[in-house]
Amino acid sequence: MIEYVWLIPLLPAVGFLFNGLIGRWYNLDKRVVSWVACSVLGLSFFFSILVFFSLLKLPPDARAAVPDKVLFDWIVSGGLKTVIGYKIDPLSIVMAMVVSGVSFFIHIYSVGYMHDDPGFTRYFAYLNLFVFMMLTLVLANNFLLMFVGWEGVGLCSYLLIGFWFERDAPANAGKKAFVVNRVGDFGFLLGMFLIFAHLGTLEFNEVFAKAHLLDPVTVTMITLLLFVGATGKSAQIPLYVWLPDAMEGPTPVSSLIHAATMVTSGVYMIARCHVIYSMAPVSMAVVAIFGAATAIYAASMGILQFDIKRVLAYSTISQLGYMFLAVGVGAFSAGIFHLMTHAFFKGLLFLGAGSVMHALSGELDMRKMGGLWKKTPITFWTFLMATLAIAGIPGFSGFFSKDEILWQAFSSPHGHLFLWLVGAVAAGMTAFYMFRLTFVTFLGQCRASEEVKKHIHESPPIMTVPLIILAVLSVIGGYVGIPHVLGGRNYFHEFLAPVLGGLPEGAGHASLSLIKSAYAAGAVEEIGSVNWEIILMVVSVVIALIGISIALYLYILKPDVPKRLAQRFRTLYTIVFNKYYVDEIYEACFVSSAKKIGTFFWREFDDGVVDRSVNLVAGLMLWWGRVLRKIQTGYVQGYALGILLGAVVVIIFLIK
Amino acid sequence: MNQLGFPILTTITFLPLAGAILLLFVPREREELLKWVTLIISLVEFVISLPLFIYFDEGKAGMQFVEKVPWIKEWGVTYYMGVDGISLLLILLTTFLTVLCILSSWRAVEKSVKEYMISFLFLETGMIGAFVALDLILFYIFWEVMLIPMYLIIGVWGGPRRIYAAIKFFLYTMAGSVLMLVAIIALYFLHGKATGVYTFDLLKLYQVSLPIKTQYIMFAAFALAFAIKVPMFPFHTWLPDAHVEAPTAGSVILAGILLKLGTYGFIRFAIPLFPAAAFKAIPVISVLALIGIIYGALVSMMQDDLKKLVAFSSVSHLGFVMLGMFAFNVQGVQGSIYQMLNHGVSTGALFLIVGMIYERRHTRLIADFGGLSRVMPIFATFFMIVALSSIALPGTNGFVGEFLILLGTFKANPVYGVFGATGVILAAAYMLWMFQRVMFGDIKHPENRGLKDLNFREIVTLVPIIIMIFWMGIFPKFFFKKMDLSVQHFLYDVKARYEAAVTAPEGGGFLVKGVKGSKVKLLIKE
Amino acid sequence: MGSLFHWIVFILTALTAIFAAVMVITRRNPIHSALFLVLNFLCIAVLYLLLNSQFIAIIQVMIYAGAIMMLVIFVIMLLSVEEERRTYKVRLSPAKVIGLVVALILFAELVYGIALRVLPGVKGEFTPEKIAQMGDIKAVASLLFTRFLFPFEVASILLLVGIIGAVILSKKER
Amino acid sequence: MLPNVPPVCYLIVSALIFAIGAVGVLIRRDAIVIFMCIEMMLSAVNLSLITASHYLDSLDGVLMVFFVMTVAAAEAAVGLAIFVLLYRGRGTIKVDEINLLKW
Repeated sequence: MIEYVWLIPLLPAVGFLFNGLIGRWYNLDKRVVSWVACSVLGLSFFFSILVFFSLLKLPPDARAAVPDKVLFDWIVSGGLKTVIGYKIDPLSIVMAMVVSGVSFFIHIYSVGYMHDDPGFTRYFAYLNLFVFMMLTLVLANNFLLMFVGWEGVGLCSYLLIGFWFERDAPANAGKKAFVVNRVGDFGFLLGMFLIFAHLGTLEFNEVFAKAHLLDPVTVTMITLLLFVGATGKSAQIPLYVWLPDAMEGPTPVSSLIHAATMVTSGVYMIARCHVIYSMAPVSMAVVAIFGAATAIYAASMGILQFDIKRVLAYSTISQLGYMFLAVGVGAFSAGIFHLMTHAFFKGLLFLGAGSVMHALSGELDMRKMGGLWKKTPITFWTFLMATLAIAGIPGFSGFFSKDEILWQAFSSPHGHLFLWLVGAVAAGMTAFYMFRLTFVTFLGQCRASEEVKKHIHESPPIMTVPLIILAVLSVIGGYVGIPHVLGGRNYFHEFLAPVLGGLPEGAGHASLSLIKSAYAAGAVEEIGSVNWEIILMVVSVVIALIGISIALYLYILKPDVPKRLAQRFRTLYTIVFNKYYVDEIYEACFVSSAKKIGTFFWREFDDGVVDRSVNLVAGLMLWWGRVLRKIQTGYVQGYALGILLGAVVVIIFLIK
Repeated sequence: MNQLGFPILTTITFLPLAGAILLLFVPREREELLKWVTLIISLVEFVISLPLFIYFDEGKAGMQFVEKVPWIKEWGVTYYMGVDGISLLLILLTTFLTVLCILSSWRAVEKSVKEYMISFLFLETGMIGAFVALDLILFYIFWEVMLIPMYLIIGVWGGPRRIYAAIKFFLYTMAGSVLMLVAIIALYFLHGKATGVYTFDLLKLYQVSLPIKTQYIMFAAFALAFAIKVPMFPFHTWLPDAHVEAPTAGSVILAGILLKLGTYGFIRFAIPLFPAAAFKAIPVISVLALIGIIYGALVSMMQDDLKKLVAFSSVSHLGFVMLGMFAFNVQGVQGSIYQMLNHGVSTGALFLIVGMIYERRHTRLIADFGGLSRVMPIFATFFMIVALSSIALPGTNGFVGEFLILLGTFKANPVYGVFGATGVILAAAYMLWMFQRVMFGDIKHPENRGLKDLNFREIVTLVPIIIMIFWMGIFPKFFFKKMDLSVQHFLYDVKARYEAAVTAPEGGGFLVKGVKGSKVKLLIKE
Repeated sequence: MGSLFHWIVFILTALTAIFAAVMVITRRNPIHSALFLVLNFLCIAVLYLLLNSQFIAIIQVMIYAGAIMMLVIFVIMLLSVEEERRTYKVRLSPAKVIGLVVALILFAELVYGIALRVLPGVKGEFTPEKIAQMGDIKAVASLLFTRFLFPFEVASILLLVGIIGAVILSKKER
Repeated sequence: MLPNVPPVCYLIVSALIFAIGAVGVLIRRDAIVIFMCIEMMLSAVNLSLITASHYLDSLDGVLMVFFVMTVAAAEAAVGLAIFVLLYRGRGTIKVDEINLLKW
């Protein structure tokens, strides 16, 4: 079965070609289009499960050593030999399953959501293309093919964000996403160049086998450059700015691309390259710090937003920060674990938001919502599941993955108490704003206009069924990775272990120095036989609960408090509400200065200097001509004299 | 004589000329007939050029399909043609694009159809001849011959400032090539003095190794001629003018083929003839190329005229070509050659596309468009694919070339590589911004509401390009294997001779004994 | 033979020719100039005879002195070109002075080139005896139709073009 | 016994006539006279060609003269036609009143 792994990405590509060419050309019926689009995805999902099981049948050590499935040579030039080839190992197949599975459900959901859109066929073509690219990314067996997927998903993101291109905002957002991603890709490219320059190959297996030949500085540079790529794709500081704007796209797209799959590819990439990352402690620290910083920073912005999708967007950025924190402290499988659970619950949250919008005729401002839970019960309950999951309430998937990250942040040799602290605070903030969102949207009074109110309705089954499935996954998804301390076996880690290695040294029993520093910081009071993991778990749950309670207090019990608080801390509020003015700063620093430089180069330099000097030479010739033509009097005898003079001169030479 | 047993190179070089003569006998009133005849000739030409690709032996590095006949014996001028892996693909690009250009001129050309078609076929002869010529005089003739029809195409069928643009194009190029002619003649005498054989045979002239100072002067002369044609950074200002004024097909050929002759000139003439100077010139050329990449992109971003935007993007793209070529490693040079093809295909397509909306709206100002995606979905799809190819999205042809160039450059000199890679970001910025302003948003101008989508002929024009974009992007090996050995041989040869030149005593060569730098002037004078 | 005779004839005709030439450029009336030019041509024809080129001498008389001068005089009559006015004193404009000086220099150069240097040359095969034996015209003709056939044909085309050109130019426009 | 007339003499005569013709071209105003001067210069050149031909025992010079005469004839036909045309158009053939070639 493993031989047929290429079918997994190929099927969506077929769907794309069918819908994109035949579907659009012949204006096929929506049913045909949606059937084709969904069934290729379903098949793709089915094949990834088959491959997964065939992989499972192998002994654990053999799982990571399955030979790559090479289709054909791609770019071959001198020492460079790249192929179109797929790598089958636990990591890639987990990713493939997550991607194709979530995509499949979101495709089904989209059939309902996009039903009345005139661009229905185009939408599904793009969506299929996206899945193809994403699967290429996760299944690639070399950096270059991964980069194909990497840029390919960026393209689809661009196309889908700008799906409603008639309005300026989506078009702008799409362009912004693409360009910002390109900045990241720039880093990725350079990282690849560096790898190739030093190792002479881009094949994952060879690179990782030869990685020990690299000197520490090079490794650090490579990993940092690749991380630049990851910050772009996965919306980390400083390149996160495109993701909130990306919410201009259709909601299922936000769900699929900008929450569940594409944005996590940075995490996947680092996990895939964990061999070289492990060799570069500095880079690891950088990744962890950026991850933690993004987690808390984005969470802070999420708190004050009113646009339901933007809250989710910032939440996504923040959660991605967690994943980076995880891989940064060396807990690669924890990162992937969170990636998976996040795909379930964040995908679900977005779909839920879509369902809300569907009910409210496209309303996005949560101030105009409220009290929806009675009218849209399925949406509400599934949304609540996801919220609980993301808040890290025990029993839900998010709890397991998030807690593991926090624990690793604290205990891993790459970890630090400070990282844990940031993570924990961010978790509290997450719980707060997610519940704020849920409360304001679904509870309380309905603040929608009368016109809208009349039409509030639950979404059709084609949309709610995916919601339910994802809700189930959000709840149970975590049980594949129950930590040892809670008596689980952590199958997830075991499965990934052949690729990513076991848990880092020291996991489960934090090193003494860390505990000491924790003690010094006053976070813990006694050192003893207490299981630190349990304590930290409890602490983070408590923090989450505190967050939830504040949300409950502020938005259900005393709804007027937030306004007063906003009045009180006006400056702070304005700054945070305006997202720290980062967009404006970027605009001023990069966009408008680039435009100014461009204009300057064009008007002043190109026209004024370069072209002018060219024309100056021509002008000089003209001037000479103007002077010299005075000789041309038009009198024949003048010319005859000239001829004679010439003859005289020539004869001088002849008789010399 | 060659693999095919008949003079295929002469055939494909002069078939268009024969076609042009044939056109003389078609009455000028029968415009449809004229167009069809031209189209068929160019199609036949394309078909005839295919065996070149098929029968080209990729196991050989040297020239193939060689034809060598003495021409002017007294001066050592031969009618010497041959193809290697470097020129092979460019010839195919020429025949390929010419067909599309003829198709695209179907409605665009309204006056003097006959003369237009004749000019075009004549131009094709010039371009192919320049690619296959292996004798410097023969090359020079074709090189100059190309200018005339192009001059006419811009000057007669161009836009409002066509005369200015045509003359600027002509004189600027001419100024460079005259210097090259001087250098050619000087080279001829230097070689003759050194070996006693007076010849313009390129492959024989490769063998001469000149003192380094002489090489500098000669390289500068050649490089200037080609740099103007490419065009490299400070010599680029004729390009936007020429493009803006030229008719669509003229722009396509100008961008697609004529500019490539500049880069091809470097790789075929300037570098192998003067390897030591070329190696010493790496910093200069690379920095100019980098400036071209970034500068071209930034200026392109701010353009309000579509054609000018594409023209400046050409400056940027050709900066990549030059950068890769002067990396002097396999990846860089192969990428560079590949990028020449890519640029021909995708920028050619961009000009076709701009031409298509120009035909409908008679304006090229970006501000006059907006929201075209709604009324012209097929057009939007084509435009999108071509734009993506132009910004080197993986999976399209542009990526393969740009990636290899940057990889090669990075290997040779990481700093150049880093700066070059910024072009990737800027390319996305200007291309997508332009695309957004033209295709997305609301329809602001009511004239745009009634625009017709592409007709059958236009689709037929663009589909081959789209196929090529993906074919070259996904199966590049198909093309690479043809040029692989030639490129490796080129690099080996150039490097060996460079090392011989720098290690030789007194910087002199092994063939030109007793000719030192100081005597050069005298020799040239004689 | 007859060296003295040669000398006498040469000196006389040469002086006459030079005199005629001077008259050509100094006579105000073009008709006079033309007549002196005929004289000049005739003198030169005599010199040709002295140089043993009877054929060329004959053509010189027929074509130059005859046909071409006829044409010139005919045109002068046709256009009734008036005399250059007598009141017009020899106005020595700077251009004319320069012209005179340059012509003098030219003459000096030519004399220097001719007289003060040994004239190089390769002897040909047509000795006077041979020419005398086969006849001048026959010798010329044999060369004209063998070695110089191509220029001969070109010359005929040239004449044709000249005729056509003259006809078209002087044709009255409608 | 006097020596034969040396070629130099002929050549000097030829040079003198040529120079005189040149002076005429430069100082006369009447196009027809200028034309005649040119014819005179041509025949002066012919003289030196014949001289060279005679003293070198060759007929090449003779043939050259033959062709020069052909050209002169053609030139006369066309040139005079041009004068006629010029006179018709401008009423004069004074070269200092005709400066159509002026920039």
